[in-house]
Amino acid sequence: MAVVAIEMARTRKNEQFISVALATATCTLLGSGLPTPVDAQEEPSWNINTAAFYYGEDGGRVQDFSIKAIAERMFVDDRVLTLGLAIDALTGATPSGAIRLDVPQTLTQPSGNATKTVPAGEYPLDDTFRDIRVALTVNWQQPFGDTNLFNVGASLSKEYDYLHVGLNAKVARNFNKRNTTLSAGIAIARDQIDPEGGIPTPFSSMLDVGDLSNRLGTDSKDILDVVVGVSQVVSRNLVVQANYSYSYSDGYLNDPYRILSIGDSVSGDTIPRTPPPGVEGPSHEYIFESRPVERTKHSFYTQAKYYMNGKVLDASYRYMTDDWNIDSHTVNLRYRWPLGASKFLEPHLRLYSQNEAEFYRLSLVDGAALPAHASTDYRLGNFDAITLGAKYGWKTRSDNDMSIRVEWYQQSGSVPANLIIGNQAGRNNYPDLNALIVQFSYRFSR
Amino acid sequence: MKSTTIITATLLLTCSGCASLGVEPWERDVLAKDEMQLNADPVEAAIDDHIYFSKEASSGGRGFGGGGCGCN
Amino acid sequence: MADSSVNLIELRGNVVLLDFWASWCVPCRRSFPWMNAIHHKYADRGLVIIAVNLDRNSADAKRFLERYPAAFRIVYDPDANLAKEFGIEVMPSSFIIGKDGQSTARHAGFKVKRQDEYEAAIVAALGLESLLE
Amino acid sequence: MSSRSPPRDISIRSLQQGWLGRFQAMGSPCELLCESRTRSAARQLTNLVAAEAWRVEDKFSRYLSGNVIDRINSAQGEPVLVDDETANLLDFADTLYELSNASFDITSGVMRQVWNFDGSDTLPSQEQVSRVLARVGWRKGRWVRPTLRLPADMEIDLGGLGKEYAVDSAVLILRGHTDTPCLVNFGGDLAVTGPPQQRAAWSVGVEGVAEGRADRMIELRAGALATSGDARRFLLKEGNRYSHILDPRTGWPVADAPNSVTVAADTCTQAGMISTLAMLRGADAEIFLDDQAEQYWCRR
Repeated sequence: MAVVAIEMARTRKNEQFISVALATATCTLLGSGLPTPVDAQEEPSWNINTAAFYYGEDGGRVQDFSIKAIAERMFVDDRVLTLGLAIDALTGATPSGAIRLDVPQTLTQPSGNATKTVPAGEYPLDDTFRDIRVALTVNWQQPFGDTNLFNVGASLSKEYDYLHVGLNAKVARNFNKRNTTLSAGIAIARDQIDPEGGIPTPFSSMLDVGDLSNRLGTDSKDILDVVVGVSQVVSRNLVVQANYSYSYSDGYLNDPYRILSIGDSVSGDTIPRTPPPGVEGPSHEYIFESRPVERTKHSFYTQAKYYMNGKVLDASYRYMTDDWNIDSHTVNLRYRWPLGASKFLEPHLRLYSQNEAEFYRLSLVDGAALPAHASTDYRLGNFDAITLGAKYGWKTRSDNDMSIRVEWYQQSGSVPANLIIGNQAGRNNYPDLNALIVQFSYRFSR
Repeated sequence: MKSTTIITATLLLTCSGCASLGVEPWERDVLAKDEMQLNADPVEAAIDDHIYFSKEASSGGRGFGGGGCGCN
Repeated sequence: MADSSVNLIELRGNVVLLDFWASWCVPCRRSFPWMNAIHHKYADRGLVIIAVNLDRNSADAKRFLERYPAAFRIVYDPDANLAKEFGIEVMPSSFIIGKDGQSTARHAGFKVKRQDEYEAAIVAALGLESLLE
Repeated sequence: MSSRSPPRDISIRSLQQGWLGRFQAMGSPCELLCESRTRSAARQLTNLVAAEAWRVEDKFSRYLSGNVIDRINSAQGEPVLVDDETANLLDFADTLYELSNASFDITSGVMRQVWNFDGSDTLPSQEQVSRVLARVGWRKGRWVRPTLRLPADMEIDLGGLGKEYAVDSAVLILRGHTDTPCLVNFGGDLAVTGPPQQRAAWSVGVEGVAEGRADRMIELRAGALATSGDARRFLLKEGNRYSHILDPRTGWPVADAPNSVTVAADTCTQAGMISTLAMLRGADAEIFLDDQAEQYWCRR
């Protein structure tokens, strides 16, 4: 009101408005006449990070539309409550595990109540993959003493055929003028798997439609993770971190939908079969995969962040080895490049390489004794991957952060020569994967 | 077992050099910046952990990463 | 008031709360309102608050002060000479210096939960304990 | 507002109708007229009003060290955090600065260092005026509620509105304490809590040029009166009479300002500000006043 009157008094050169403006201003002045004690500004108490995100593989394979939010409620004295929510909508096809053939193949769907025929020369994909996943996390951070920080959290996630429940705790202690932080954490989880039609018995054959005699119902696995780490401030511009993590899984570690082809020992082609008359069923011999019931992983992770006159280099390397004989190397490089005071561009390069698990097979051989374990899962195979992309971020007028990230992820693998038999050599046996990642993020406080 | 021993030795080695490293408390202006935090963008990190957990044989390392889904 | 040195001898006879802070220090955002309140409460009873800024660039400090205004005295120590002299290990750090010029209490960090304790140390140094009854 | 501290006590006198409480504050004689039945009730109300006048004086006097004005004026360019009340006054001063096209300026007090309105003929040189003018200008400071940052050599002085504000504030306090009609008069700036009960209106005398002679009586039933201009403060040079109203934009006294302007308005602050703005308009004071809704009495 006062402002409007001032504007009018100015622009119209009509001085009558001065007394109106003055009356309003006086009202404001006397309205809260008596002094009140100084009250300084409150800090915003919630920090909210949100992201909408798309992950899409080409060739009609997996698409994931996802939204994710992490809300931090800041309490005084560094106590923080963190709540996380993620919702994923997954669709698309995943490799079933069967090899390509020069003839059409008919496979029973994972549910066991229908079949699907794959044209000659094509990769048998399982396209019944469709799921909504909802994940919740909660975490409480609490300092104790002047140099220690304690964290405790829980996680829950549910999808159609899967339930995960986890608990975790972590302590950190500062030394050396807070330049050194040692931390140790432990997490336990129990995951319950309940696929449609029930879990198939490992190494049982793919059966005709309606025959669920090889199904076991549900199963579960337990996971124990332990992480110990140290982070160290090296200089005003450099901080480094090193972690060792141990992870032990015990229980049902198979992919219940993944199969192997039973191939001829000479040609390598899958052995054909004929379902009984009047019954729909597989056109060839396939069996469900079988993995060990335990897995122990060790990871060594190092990260360095280096500040160079406004630019930040974030480099990390991870080495992982496990008792399935998989070794992997991961290098992550991010370079944050400020563009003026409120924008930045951050190119990202990730390089990944792993060798195959000791029980990785392209197919099994008809008539030969079954190995102890076997899986055709490409994720247990021998492959390299590269991620290349960039993030562009800016501050909104209300001082919130927005960013857009676009990245390409490409996997290219190969099957070791000793696993290839006969005609398999002439076909591309590894399902290459190309994916696009697009993420939009918004971060605000209130 | 062997790898555990090596890693423990590396950690100890890293730590023995700690006392001489670091900055004074008033020299943390750069280190206090958001972009210099080791986990500067937790949402992006969680998304990446989730993607790579479901597409590769390795997961985690930085913290308790990935996991919690039937995608692997 | 914007000098870079504090003559504590000149302040003898007052109780001095000497606080070391920097613009990027998160707990300092909470210690400033508290120091404002303490200043209004005890300034006329002989308390002098001196907040020593340790930013290299005083423009950063000024931006902080626009958001978290100070009712008390700010001193700039960009080379951290005072900080070294007082052996600061944590930001913020504060010292309560008695009327005789001797330091009577030292607080590393600032915790809202411990405000009463900080205030009690000031009250004790001012010799005002009887007022708390 | 004065550097001398007069004794802080009150006196009560019986009038034909009601009581007159008297005390000194802000360099002026202050009065409370009330229609209380008993002396002790009148004393109680006078104590309330005096306490408020002294509080405002202590808090905003530019002569006292340690108060908010002193903190601002000695901050040496540092931002100063102020309390809500001071912030309200600074917001108000900021609005006035806008409304008056920079002629009402609470940083203009330093101009008194070169201008002495003691009735003598000593005029400062233009050079002296320019030097002091460099230290005047509200917009040279930065007011972002609740923080004021003033360039190191500048000062503020709320004397131009402190008295009127104190009158309004005292009236608010009285209204909260009593239904008894009262008139609060701080050195000629006054307001009433309501119409008197024992007669038609409060009669207020407006002082003329000749000291002590009330040459005009105003009947006031509600609201406030304030007067700008001071018959006793001027410079005489070669027959020109320089008023003590200084224009902060030029550093010189406003030409052809009226001797005094009295304005009636809802509140003392409004009345005081309109009369002040009118004085600053100099020869155009009446033109300005005619444009306002308020009643006025202008003396040339």
